Amino acid sequence: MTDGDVFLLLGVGLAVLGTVRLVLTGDHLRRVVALNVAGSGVLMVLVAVAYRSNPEEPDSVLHALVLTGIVITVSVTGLALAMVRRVERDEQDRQASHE
Amino acid sequence: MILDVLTGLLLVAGCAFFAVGTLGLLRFPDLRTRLHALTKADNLGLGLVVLALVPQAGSVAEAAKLLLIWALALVAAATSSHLLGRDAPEEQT
Amino acid sequence: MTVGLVLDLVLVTAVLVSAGLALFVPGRVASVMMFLVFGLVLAVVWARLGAPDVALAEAAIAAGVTGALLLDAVTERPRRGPDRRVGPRWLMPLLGAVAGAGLVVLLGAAALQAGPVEPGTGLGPTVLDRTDDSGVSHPVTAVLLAFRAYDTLLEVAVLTLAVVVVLSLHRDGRLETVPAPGAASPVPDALVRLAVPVIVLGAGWLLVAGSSRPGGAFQAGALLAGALILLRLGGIRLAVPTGRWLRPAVLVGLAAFLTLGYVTVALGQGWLVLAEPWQGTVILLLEAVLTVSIGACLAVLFVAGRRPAAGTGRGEEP
Amino acid sequence: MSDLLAALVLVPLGAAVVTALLPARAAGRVGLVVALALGAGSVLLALEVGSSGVLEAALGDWSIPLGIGLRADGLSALMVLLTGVVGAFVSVYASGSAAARGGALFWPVWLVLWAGLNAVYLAADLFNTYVALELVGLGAVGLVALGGPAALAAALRYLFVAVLGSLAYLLGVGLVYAETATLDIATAGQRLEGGVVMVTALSLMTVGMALKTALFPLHAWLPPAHSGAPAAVSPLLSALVVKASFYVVVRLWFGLPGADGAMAVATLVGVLGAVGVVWAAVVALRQTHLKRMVAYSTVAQVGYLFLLLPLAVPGLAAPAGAAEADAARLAWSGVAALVVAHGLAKSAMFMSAGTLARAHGSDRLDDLHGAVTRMPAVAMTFALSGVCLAGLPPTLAFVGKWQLVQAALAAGQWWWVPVLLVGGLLTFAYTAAGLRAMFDEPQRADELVELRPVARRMVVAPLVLAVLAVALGLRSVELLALVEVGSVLGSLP
Repeated sequence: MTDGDVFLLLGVGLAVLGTVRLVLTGDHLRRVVALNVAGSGVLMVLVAVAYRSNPEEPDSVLHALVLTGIVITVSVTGLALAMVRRVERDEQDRQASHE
Repeated sequence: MILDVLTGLLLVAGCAFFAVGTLGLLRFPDLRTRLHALTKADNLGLGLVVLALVPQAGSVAEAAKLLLIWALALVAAATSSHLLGRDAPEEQT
Repeated sequence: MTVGLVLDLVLVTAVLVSAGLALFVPGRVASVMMFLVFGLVLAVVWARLGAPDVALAEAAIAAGVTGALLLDAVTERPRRGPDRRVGPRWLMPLLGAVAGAGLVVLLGAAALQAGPVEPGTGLGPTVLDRTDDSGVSHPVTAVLLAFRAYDTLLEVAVLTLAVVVVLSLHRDGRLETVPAPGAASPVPDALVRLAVPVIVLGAGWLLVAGSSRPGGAFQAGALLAGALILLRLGGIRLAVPTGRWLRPAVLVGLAAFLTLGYVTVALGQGWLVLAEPWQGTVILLLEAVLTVSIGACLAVLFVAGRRPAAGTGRGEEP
Repeated sequence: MSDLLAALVLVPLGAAVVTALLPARAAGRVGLVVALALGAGSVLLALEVGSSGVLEAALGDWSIPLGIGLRADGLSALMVLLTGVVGAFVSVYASGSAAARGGALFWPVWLVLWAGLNAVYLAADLFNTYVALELVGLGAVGLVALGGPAALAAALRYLFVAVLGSLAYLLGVGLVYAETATLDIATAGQRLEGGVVMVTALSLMTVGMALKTALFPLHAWLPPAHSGAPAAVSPLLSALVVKASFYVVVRLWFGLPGADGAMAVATLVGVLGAVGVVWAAVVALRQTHLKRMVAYSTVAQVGYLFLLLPLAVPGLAAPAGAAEADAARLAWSGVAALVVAHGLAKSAMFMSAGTLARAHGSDRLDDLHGAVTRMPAVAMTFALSGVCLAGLPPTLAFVGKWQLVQAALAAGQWWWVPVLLVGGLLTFAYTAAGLRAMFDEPQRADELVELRPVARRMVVAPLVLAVLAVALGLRSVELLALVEVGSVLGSLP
């Protein structure tokens, strides 16, 4: 069990945990949270791989990729949340117009 | 050498305050008392930890940054606890 | 090494507990709160794994802006509508748990075995010794803005596209109808007046530090977005550009990157080829424009999610 | 000439920025002009690759392992050509009516999506493909969301599926990088040796891409998204966006070595594709709405494409002259023909369905009675594209299916042949179901709804594409020669 292995497994665990929760829940907002957790898990695997390759000088290419991954995750989260809020507002209006 | 001892002592004191703050959070009945416990104890704890790290800081700039962190944390904690305390008069379930 | 081991175990349990709670705790508000904790603990994990840039980005972008977006969404609708789940309540979680456990074992085993052909031949070493002829001295920034500049260009396009799509959800696409109520209390205004200058200063420092130390356009942009959101919450409407200036502010980053590409190919050297003398300055200029654009993009994502003023922004499409 | 590669990605991005800033009317004109220019550019690239072989470029002048390489071999040139031609025709169709576009921001989002598609096809770098796939995913979700509040829930589900697929792919890239310490597909191919890590990474990436391509059990998100989208968006999604993730699967399975170690995964994917072909066609038969039927047809046709894996993967390791090698080459060119045929025919079918729905006010089959007399050209387009999808001679799809049948027999996997035949029959069946609704005379006079006027270009563009899909069947030699360029399986004997 070399130095970065525990975080590698933690990353895989987070990715699977987030994916399972995203697939199972019906609540859109919770899905956005699960998506972020899964994304962080995958990025943790990347950083752990960078760390394991050379603990003193971690691989800076992977760090740049993870930075790109974080920015993409926040863009997706911003879009998903805007759509979730709009969908739930429309749902509420439809229920309101039924009563 | 004295600096290391000082750092150790301050760290322990800081962590003690954090522990007290968390204890307050768990034990106190309603929101406002919890806020009281948290803002006071934790901020003091953070201050002590920062003071503990200041002698270990490599340069004066680093020490200044540490103190800046503490100042900002103080301001943020004050504002958020004010907003929480003001906006939630009845018990938050 | 045992102290390191203890630290690792504490960190791993903190991440697992906060992630588990963020995913499975009953209430929505509690879930978002735990997600914020998860974001901060994650920043510590990145620092532990020797990735300061990623730790900065995690704290500023993932825990900062994403946290603000989620909190704003959850305060609008703290309770969820009736659950449309069908079937026994215990079946799906059980299936999920079994499948998840199997996946973790399988992927974990594969990941642990994955080791480079001969250790130390990663792309990292080649980047380190080629960094100095990229115009900047910090390897991560060199990779982001010199070696793999095309990746970063597409990534800025992803962020800009997300904002454009969010704007297309609004009736007028200008966000003028989104109200900006002040906090109607002196204390947050005091915070805004005190914290915003410090944050903007910090963003500027991060931007300039990016060429020699961990930092750069993305972290600085996220910090700037935080400042803009604080101003907007403090009731200052024009902090986040709406109306005529909205789209130029959002698109300026991508436009600058593309113009750089067009200019370099027009000069005949090929796409995104930066000549020797003025590499560093061009990269810094580009990062400055990117910081402003990313700050505007993230702030617009925050404002665009909010409910437009009644009667104007809902339902019918333009 | 290698500047053309990056131009095919950076020009549409620049045009998207311009159209986002311009007012709606000017944006429409600029969008249309740029679309036609891109169509010409992709034809130019196809001719260039056809004549002078594989084109490569390193961006920013950094050599491959450090920088990012762009690479256009036969298959990518063919996909860029398909995107160019279908994209240009659909842009002409979209310029016909604002309702078909769904919203003022159609042009910027569509041009960014186009840039993303070209970026996927030209990328020679694993992580660059991930960023390009995200661009395509978000662009497609944005276009579906233009369909108004009804399409928003479907767009949201599509977003979660697309991002989940990309994350699975990114995890696979992480494993490949851990093993080979490089992101360039060609270099990774040389350093990798088949093993547990390689098979796991390949399966992860395949699952991720299968999610985005709506392969059979993972397809539930596609019908509501593609049928809810505006009239001009559905053809783009079904004909082009779905192909990008399939292209990545092909690039991985034939780029990374040791893929024959993962034969079990390839066969599973083939079986799922075959089940998808039959099941989705049966569901399409029972649909009451035209656009949803066409969307289920996409799920069925995607099943055919994944038959490539079980047929061609054994050929990778086989010696040159062996039966498996012939089967692999036949399957490779057969699926390439099917990809182009589906792209042309499906976009024509979705555009004609959109025009019918727009004219009659709804796409319910019972509301389309008498459409054949009142809108003959559109009905003919629908029929022609149906014939092509069913794979009847002389269409291009027939060429593709015939080569797949030959490949199945050469590889000794005869069980794919009945799937191909039954699939073709069922495709013809649900096209006939659609046509029967149009041929029926409206029983009551009041049922004869007043037709909304439709711009001429919205009738002509799909017709030309449908005719092209059929005519290409006769002239498919050049296409199949193009797809052989730089292919790892070598060229047909």
